[in-house]
Amino acid sequence: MAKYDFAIAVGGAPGQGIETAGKSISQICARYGLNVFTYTAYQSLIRGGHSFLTIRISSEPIANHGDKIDLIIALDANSVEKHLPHVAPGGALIYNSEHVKEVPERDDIQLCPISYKELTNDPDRKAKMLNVCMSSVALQMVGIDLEELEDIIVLALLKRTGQAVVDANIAAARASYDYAAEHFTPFDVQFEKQEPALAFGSGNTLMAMGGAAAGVKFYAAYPMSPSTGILHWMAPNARDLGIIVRQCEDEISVVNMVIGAAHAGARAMCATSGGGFALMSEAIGSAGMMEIPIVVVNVQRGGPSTGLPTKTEQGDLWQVLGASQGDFPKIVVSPTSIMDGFNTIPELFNLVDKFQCPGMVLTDLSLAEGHTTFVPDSINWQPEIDRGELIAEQGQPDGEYLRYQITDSGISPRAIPGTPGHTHVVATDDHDEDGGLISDEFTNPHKRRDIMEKRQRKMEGIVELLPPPTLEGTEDAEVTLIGWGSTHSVISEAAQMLTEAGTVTNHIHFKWLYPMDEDAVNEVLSKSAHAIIVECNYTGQFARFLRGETGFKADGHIRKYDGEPFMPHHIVDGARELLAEKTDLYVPYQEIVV
Amino acid sequence: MAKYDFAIAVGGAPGQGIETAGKSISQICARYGLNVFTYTAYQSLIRGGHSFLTIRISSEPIANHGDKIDLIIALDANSVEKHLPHVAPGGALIYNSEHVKEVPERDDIQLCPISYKELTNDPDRKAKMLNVCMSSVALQMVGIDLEELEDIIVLALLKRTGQAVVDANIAAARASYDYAAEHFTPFDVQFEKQEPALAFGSGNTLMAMGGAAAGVKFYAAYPMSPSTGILHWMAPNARDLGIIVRQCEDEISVVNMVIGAAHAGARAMCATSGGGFALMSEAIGSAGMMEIPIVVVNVQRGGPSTGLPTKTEQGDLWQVLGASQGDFPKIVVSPTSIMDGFNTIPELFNLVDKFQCPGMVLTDLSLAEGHTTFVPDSINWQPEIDRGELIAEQGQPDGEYLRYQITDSGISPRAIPGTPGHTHVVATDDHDEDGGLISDEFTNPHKRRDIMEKRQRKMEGIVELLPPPTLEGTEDAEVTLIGWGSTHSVISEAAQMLTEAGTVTNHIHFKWLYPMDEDAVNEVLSKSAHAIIVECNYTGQFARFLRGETGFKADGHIRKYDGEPFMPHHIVDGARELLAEKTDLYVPYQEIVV
Amino acid sequence: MAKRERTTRRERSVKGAPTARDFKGDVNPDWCPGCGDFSVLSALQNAYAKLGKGTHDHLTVSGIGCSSNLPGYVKTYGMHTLHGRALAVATGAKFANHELNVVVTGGDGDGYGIGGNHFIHTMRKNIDLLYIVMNNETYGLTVGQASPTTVVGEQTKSTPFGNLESPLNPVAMAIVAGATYVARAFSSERVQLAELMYKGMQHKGFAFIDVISPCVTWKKEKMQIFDYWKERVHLLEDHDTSDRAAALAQAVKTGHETQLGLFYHDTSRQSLDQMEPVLENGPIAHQPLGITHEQGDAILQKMM
Amino acid sequence: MAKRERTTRRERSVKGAPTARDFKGDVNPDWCPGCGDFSVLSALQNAYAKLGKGTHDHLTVSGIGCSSNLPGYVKTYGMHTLHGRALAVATGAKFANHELNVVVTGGDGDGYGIGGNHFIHTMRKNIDLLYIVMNNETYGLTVGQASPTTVVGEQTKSTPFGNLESPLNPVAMAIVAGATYVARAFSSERVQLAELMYKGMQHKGFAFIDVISPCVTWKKEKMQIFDYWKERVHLLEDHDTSDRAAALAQAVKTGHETQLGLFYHDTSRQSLDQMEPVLENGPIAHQPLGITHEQGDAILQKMM
Ligand SMILES: Cc1ncc(C[n+]2csc(CCOP(=O)(O)OP(=O)(O)O)c2C)c(N)n1
Ligand SMILES: Cc1ncc(C[n+]2csc(CCOP(=O)(O)OP(=O)(O)O)c2C)c(N)n1
Ligand code: SF4
Ligand code: SF4
Ligand SMILES: [Mg+2]
Ligand SMILES: [Mg+2]
Repeated sequence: MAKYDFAIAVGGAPGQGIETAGKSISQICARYGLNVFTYTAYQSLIRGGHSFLTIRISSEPIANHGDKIDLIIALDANSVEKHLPHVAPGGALIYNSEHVKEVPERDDIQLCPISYKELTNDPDRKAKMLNVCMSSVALQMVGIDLEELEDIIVLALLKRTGQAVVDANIAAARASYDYAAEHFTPFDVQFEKQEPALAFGSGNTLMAMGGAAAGVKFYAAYPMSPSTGILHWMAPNARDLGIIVRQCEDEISVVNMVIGAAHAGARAMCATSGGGFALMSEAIGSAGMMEIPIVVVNVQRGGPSTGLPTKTEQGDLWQVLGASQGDFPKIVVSPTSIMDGFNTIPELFNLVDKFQCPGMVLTDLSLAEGHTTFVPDSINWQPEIDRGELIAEQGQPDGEYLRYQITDSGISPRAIPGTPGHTHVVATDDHDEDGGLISDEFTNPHKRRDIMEKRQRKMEGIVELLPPPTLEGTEDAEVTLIGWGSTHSVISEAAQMLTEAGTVTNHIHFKWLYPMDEDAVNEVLSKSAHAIIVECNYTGQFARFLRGETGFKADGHIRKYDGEPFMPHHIVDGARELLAEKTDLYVPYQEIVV
Repeated sequence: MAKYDFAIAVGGAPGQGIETAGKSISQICARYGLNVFTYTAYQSLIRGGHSFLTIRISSEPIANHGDKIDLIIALDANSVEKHLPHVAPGGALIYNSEHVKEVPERDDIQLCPISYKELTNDPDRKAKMLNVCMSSVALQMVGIDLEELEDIIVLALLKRTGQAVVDANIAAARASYDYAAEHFTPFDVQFEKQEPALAFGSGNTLMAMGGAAAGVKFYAAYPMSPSTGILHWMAPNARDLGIIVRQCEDEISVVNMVIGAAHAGARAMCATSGGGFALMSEAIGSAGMMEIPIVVVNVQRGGPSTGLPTKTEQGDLWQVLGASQGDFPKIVVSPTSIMDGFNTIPELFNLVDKFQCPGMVLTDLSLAEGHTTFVPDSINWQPEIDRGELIAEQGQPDGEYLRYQITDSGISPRAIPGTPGHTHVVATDDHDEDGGLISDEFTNPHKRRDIMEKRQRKMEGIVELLPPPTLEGTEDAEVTLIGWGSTHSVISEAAQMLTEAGTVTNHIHFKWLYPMDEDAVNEVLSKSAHAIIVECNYTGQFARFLRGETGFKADGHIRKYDGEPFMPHHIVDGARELLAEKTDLYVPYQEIVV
Repeated sequence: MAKRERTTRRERSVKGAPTARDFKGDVNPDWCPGCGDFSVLSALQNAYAKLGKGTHDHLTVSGIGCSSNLPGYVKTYGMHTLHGRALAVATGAKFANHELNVVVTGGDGDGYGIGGNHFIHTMRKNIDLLYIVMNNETYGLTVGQASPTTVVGEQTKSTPFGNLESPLNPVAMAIVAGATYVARAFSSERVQLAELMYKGMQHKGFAFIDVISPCVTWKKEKMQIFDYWKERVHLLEDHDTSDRAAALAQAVKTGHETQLGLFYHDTSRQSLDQMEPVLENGPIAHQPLGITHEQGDAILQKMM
Repeated sequence: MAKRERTTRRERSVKGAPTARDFKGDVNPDWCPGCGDFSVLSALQNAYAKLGKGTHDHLTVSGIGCSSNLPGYVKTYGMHTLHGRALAVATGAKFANHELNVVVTGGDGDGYGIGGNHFIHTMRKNIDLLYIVMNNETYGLTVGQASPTTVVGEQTKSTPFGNLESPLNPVAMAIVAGATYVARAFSSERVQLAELMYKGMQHKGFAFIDVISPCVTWKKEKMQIFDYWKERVHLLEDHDTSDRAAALAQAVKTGHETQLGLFYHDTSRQSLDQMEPVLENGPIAHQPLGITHEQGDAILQKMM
C-alpha cells in the first residue's frame, strides 16, 4: 500500500458518545496495525459544550494530530456548521439528515447524509446509537471490515448493558455500513490490515506505565486536569502491581507524602498541573535540601491561574525552574512524545536516585491527553534500575555514619530508616555532615559554604549525564527550528514540509532542560541557520531561559497561546513569514475552534 | 570635625543584653546626629548561641555595616576569643576581667579590662548590668556625654523595672565611665553632637511605614523570619492608623485574604520569606488573572528550604520570577537600601493599582533586619497616590460594564464590590471581557488570544514607567560592578575603594527587575568596562536572568552564599582577583563567624 | 446540551424591592440536567431577594468545582477564586468592606478537602460570612473521584476497589471548630434551604450550611440518588438550637441517616469584624488613603 | 547559655533491652532552660525504651518550631521537615515501611495552624501514627505571636491589644475528626505522659496527645506559667474511654480548666495500612522494583 496520511474527526457534544466513537475507530485502526494519533479539543464544561476529536491515521509513525481532516463525523448540527470548512478538498462530511436540513455549499467534498430513523430501530429516539451509525459509515468508506466494529461493540457494551443493547447496536452498524456502501463513494485510501496489531494509549497512561516499570511503589495525587489520567491508571492497577496509591487532601500533602515515602525507601512519584505544582513548590525545595529523590510531574494546561483546564500550553517552564526558594540540585525534563514519556520516567528515577534530588517532568495536555498507537513489543518493561548509593547492609554499631558526608561528587551514601547502625536526622534547615543544624551552631558560615558546595557539586555530575540536544536533519539548512518537549513531532513534520517545499530546514529539540551544559548546547546551537524558537506560550519562556543559560538569541519566534496545540502548517507558515518579513514574532491563527 | 568611619561591635550570648547595648549605643549616636548602620549576625537558636552586632558610625551617609571594627565590647569570654582578631589595628577590646583571665597577645590594640564586681553594686552577680558598664566605657572612649546614656536608661527601664533598678544602672554607668576616663586612652575620633538629631529604624520598620504612607489598610501575615518585623510594626500601630492587621492560619490564607481585601477596594499587602512565598505563589498568579492589585514582600533568607532562618541571601529571584503557572503581568522590585524600602512601597502600589496586577518586593535579611539612622524630615509621609482607573461613581442601571474590557493599554477600568451598576464576576479561569469563562464557551481560542494579549499589553505600559538602572561613577572605568537590590551601598563603597586605590571602578545597580526593557538596559550595560556581577547566591540567579533578558554576559562574578552579607572589602578583593587571574568566579572568605 | 446563552450583559435596573429574578445571572448554568446545584442556586436567589438589598451589596465568592461555578449564575458581585481558597478571599473582602453581605459557595472537595484549614480557622474566628457547601460526596468537576465526604466502600475513579477512608462529619466539625450558625439541608427541600440561607445571612458571625446536593453524573451506582437521599433525611425536631452539647450530640449522628435543619445557633459571640475597633469608622475600603503628618510625626518620635 | 555540645556522633551499640539513655540524641537541646519541652523529650525517650525496639526501628518526624527541633535530640531515625507538613511526610513514610514505629512531634502553630488540614485528614484516615503536640499556646520560635490555641485577651507580639480570636479545642477536634486514641497531658506529669505515649505507640491507628508544654520565654504575663497550669489541670477520672459521646462531652469542657488523661480509645477501627491489601507482602520499601513481563503483557493486552 502506498503512503497515506488520513484524518477522521468526530464533532459533537460530549454527551453524544464522541469519546466512544473516537475510541472505537482508533482501536479498530490499532488492531488493523495502523499508526494512529488522536487529539481532542474540548471544553471545561461539566456537561454540554462542544468537542472535536481528530484521529490521524498514517502509513508513517506519527506523534501529532496533523494538519488536515479528510472525513468529519458531525454528531450534531453545530458540528456541521462549525467544521464544514475544515474538511479538506476531496474529503467527506457525514451528518444526520434529520437534524441538518441544509448544508452550506461545498462542491469539493462529498456530503454524506444518513437518516438515523431509517438506519436504527430506536423507538425512543434518544439517538444513542448515532455514533455507531456514523462510525460504520466512516469505516466503510475507508475499507475497514465491519466485523472489527462489531467486536468492539460487544467488548464495550456487553458487560455494561446486556445482549439486547448489543444486538441493537450491531444491527444499526450493519445497516449503516450497507447504506454507505450503496450511497457514498469510498475514499482512495483503503486501509488494509497489517501486522503487528498495535496497542493504543494516552500520554498520561504511558507515563503511569513508565512509573510502574521504573518501580514506583508509592503514588499520591490530588485530582487536577490534565494530570488526572495518571491517577486513573494507577488506582485500578495498584493492587495487581503492588503500588500504594493515595488520594490526599491537597497537593501539599501529596508531595510531602511522596517525600516521606521516598525517604523511607520507596520510589515515589506524583503528578499535578500548574496550580497544584505551585502548592508543591515549597516541598520540592525541601526534597532538595534533605536530599530525597522524588519525581514530580507537571502536566501543563493553559494558564495563568486556573486558566484553561482543558487546553494546552507550555507555560510553566519558569515556575518549574524557579520552584521553591534558594538554590538546590534538581533536574527538569520534558518528554518529546508520548512514547518518550514512558521512557523518561525510569531514566529520571535513576538520575534522582543517583543524585538524591527532586526531578521534575514538564509535559502538557497535548501529549498527556493525546493518544497514540505503538508496537507492544517496543515497550521495555524492565528498564535499567539504578538506585544510586543506597546503604542496604547493617552498619557497624560503633561506626560513624554521616548522612551528608562531604564527597567529591557531592553524593553522600544514603541509608533508609530501619537500617541498623545508621540512625540520623534529615533536616530542611541547613545542616552539617551529620545532619546537625548549622544555623543553630557556632561558626556556621564556613560549614554552610562547604555543605552548599557539596550539594551543588551534584549538578556537575548531573550535567555530565544529560545528553545535549542534537541537530536533526541536514546540517546545510536555511532555517533551524528549535523547540522543547511536546512539540518535537510537530516541529519535525514542519521541518520536513518546509524542506520538501524548497526551504531546507533542520531542527534542534530539547528534552533535558535543566541543568544545561552551556558549552555542549552552544556547540549544537552554533550549527543552526536562521534560528526560530517554537513554543506554546506568550512570553517565550524557553527562549528567555535558553538565552540566559547560553547567550543564544534566536532570529525569530513562533508562539501560540490560544490553548490549542500547534499543527505543522502553523509552523510552516510562521517560518515563511519570519524569513520573508521584518517581524521576529509569528503567532499562528487557530482555524479549528471548539 | 574631620571625616571618620568608626565601628563598635558587641559580642555575646543573646541573653546578655546585647540587643539592649546595641540599641542604646545606636540610639545615642542617632540623637547625637551621627550616621549609623547596624547589622547583627545571630543564630536561629531559641536561646543561647552567639550574636555579634556591628554599629558603624560615619561622617558620611552609610547603608551597610562596613569593613572594619575599631572597638569591640565582649560581653563574654567566647567573644574575646572569637573576635579579638577582628579588632582593627589601633582599636580596642573591652572585656570583663573577672571572666577572662588571659587575652591572647595583640600589641597593636588597646585591651580594656574592667571588673564588673568593682564597678557595680550587684549582690546577686547576675551581671545584668554588664552591658551598661561596657557601653559606658565605649562611649567615654569616643567622647560621648554620659547623660545621653543615662537618659536612655531611664527611658528603657523606668516603666518596666522601677526606680531602684534605674538607679543601680545609672550608678554602674557612671562608675564605668569614670573608670574608663582614668584607665583607657580615648580614640582619636571623638564624636560631637550635631543637628539634626536622627531617627533610627530597621528595614522592616521602614517598609511597614512605607506601607502606611502608601495607604495600606489591610495587612495580613503569618510569622516568618526575617519578615516578621513588618507584622511587629503593623500590629501595635494598626489601631492608631486605621489598618486592619490579621494573623492567619498560614501563608496561603494570608495572600488570599489580601486578594479579597484588595478586590474589595483596600490597599492590601503582606510579607513573608521564601517558604511562605512558595505557598503564596499559586494565589499570586490568581491575582494576575483576576487583575487585582496586591503587594507581596519576600524578605529573603538563606535557602534552600527552611535553610538559614537568621542569615541573608539573594536566593529567591527565580522563585519570584517564576511564581505561579503561566504568563501574567507582574512587577518585581528590589529596594536598594533601607530608605529606598520606605519609598518603594508607595511607588509599587501606584504601579499595581494602575496596572491591576501583583507586585512583588524582593529584599533580604541584611536590609530588613539592618538598622539605619535617617533625617526625620526626609520621610515623605504623603507620597503621591494614584489608584489607577477605579470607578467610584454609580453606574447607569442600563449601562454596560465590562470588567475586562479590551483596551489599547490593556487596562480595564475597575469597579469594586458595592459600587451600584457594575456587578460582575472576576475569575481565575480565563474569561472574556465581561468575566464569563472562556474555557466554558464555544469558540474560545480567539477570545483567549484576545484576552491574553490584553492582559500582557499591560507589561508594555509598565516597562515604560520603570526607570532603567544608571551608570554610577565615571564612564571611563576599568571595572564595572553590577548588582541588584540590597547590595547597592556595599558595591558603591567597594567601587569607591577600588577607584581610590587606582582601579577606576563604576557600577550599575538594578532596583526594578521585572519587566526589563532590553534596549534601555543594554544601552546602560554597553557602557560597562570589565563587568563583574555581584550577588549573594550560589548559581548567579541575577546573572542568568539578566543574560536571558538582554544577552549580556559578564566577565566575572562575585558570589557569596555563606549566610553573611558582603562587606565592601570582599568585593574589592574579588574585583582584584578577577582582574588579575584566569578565574571568572570569586567567592569571598567570611572572616567574622558567629 | 447546556449551550451557554447570554441573556444580556446589560445591568438590569432593580425597581422597588428586589425579587429572585433580579438575582438571575447573565449566563445559564452549565450543570448537568438534574444536578442538585440548580436548587441551591434558586434558593440562594430567593434568599438574596428576601434580604432586600441591592444586587451590588452582595459579594458571592467561590473556589473551583462544579458547585463553585455558582457566582457566575447570580447577579451580584462575584469572585471565582482558587480551588479551596474562597473562605480566605471572602474574609479579606469582608474586612475591607464589612457592609457587604458576603456569601461563600462551593463544594465538599473545595471546602473540606483542599480548603479544610481555612474552613476550621474561619469558623474559629467567627468571621461574618454565610458559607454554603454543595456536598455531593464527590469531586464532580474532575470527573468523580472520592471526596472527604465519600462513604466507605464506594467505588470511584480513584477508589476502584472501594473507598477505605471514613468520611468527615462537617456539621460536627463546624460546631466544635466554632461556627455560630450550623445547619444541614437538602437541595430538594428548597423552601427550608432558602429560609436557612436567609437566616444565615442575617446572622452576625460564621453561618454554615452543609447542603446535600446530589451529583447525577458520577454517582452511577446510585442513579436514583435523590430517592436514596429522600429515604435518609428527616427534619431535626424538638431541638434547642442554643444548646451546644445537644447540637453536637445530634451532629455526630449525621451520616448515612441525617437530620435537616438548624443544629446550632449562638447569638452570644460577636463576629470578628464587630470586635475590631478599626472598623468603627466604616469600611476601610472607603477611608482616605495614607496617614496624616501628625500620625507620621508621632511614629518618628518613637524612633528617636 | 545552651551551648551546643556534641556528645559523640558515633553510633552507640544497644545491648539487651534499650533504656531511655539509648534514645538520647547526639546534641543537647537548645531550648530555653525551664521549657516544658524538656519533659516531653524525656517522656518520649522513656516510651521508646519501653516499647523495646531498636533505635533504628523508630522514625521521629517533625515540622518547624522550637518543639519541632525534637527529632535532633532523640537517637532514632528522624526527619525535620517543613513547617506544618510533618503529618503528611510521616504518612508517606508509614506507607513505605509500615513496620517502622512512626512518631510525629511538633507545636501548636505547626500542627493546628499551618498544618491544620493535614491534622484533620490524617485523623479521618486513621493513619497509624503517634502524634504529640507540644502545645504552649504560642509561636515560640518566631518569638511569641498568638497561636491557634492562644486564649482570648492575651497580649502577644501580633496581638498587642489582646487576642480577639477564640482558641481551637484540639481534643474535641480530634475526636470529631476521627482519631482513635485521644489524650491530653501536661509536660510536668512525666509519668502519665510517658505512659500515654507508650500506649499511643502500641495503638494501631491515629493516636494523638495534646501536651500542655509551657513556654517560659514568651508567656511574660504568666511568669509563673507552670503554677498557672497546675491550678487548672486535674485528672480525668471515672471516664469510659470507649464512649465517644462521653469523650466529646468531656472534651468540649477543655479550655482554661482541663482534664488530663485518655479521653477516647477506639480499638474497633482498622488503621489505613491494615486495610491496604498491597501491604500484605510486607513493606513496599523492601519489595523488588518494577514489574514482571507477565504483568506488563497483561497491561498491554488491555490496551489493544
Ligand atoms: C490547586 C488545584 N488542585 C486541583 C484542582 C482541580 N479541581 C478542580 S475542581 C476540583 C474538585 C471539585 O470538587 P468539589 O469541590 O466537591 O466540587 P463539585 O465539582 O463536586 O461541585 C478539583 C480537584 C484545581 N483547580 N486546583
Ligand atoms: C512556611 C513557613 N511559614 C512560617 C515559618 C516560620 N515559623 C517557624 S516556627 C513557626 C511557629 C512555631 O510555632 P509552634 O509550632 O507552636 O512551635 P513552638 O516554637 O511554639 O514550639 C513559624 C511560624 C516557616 N518556617 N515556614
Ligand atoms: S458532574 Fe455532578 S455535580 Fe457536576 S454539574 Fe454534573 S451532576 Fe452536578
Ligand atoms: S521560646 Fe518557649 S517554647 Fe521555645 S524553647 Fe524557649 S521556652 Fe521553649
Ligand atoms: Mg463535590
Ligand atoms: Mg507553640
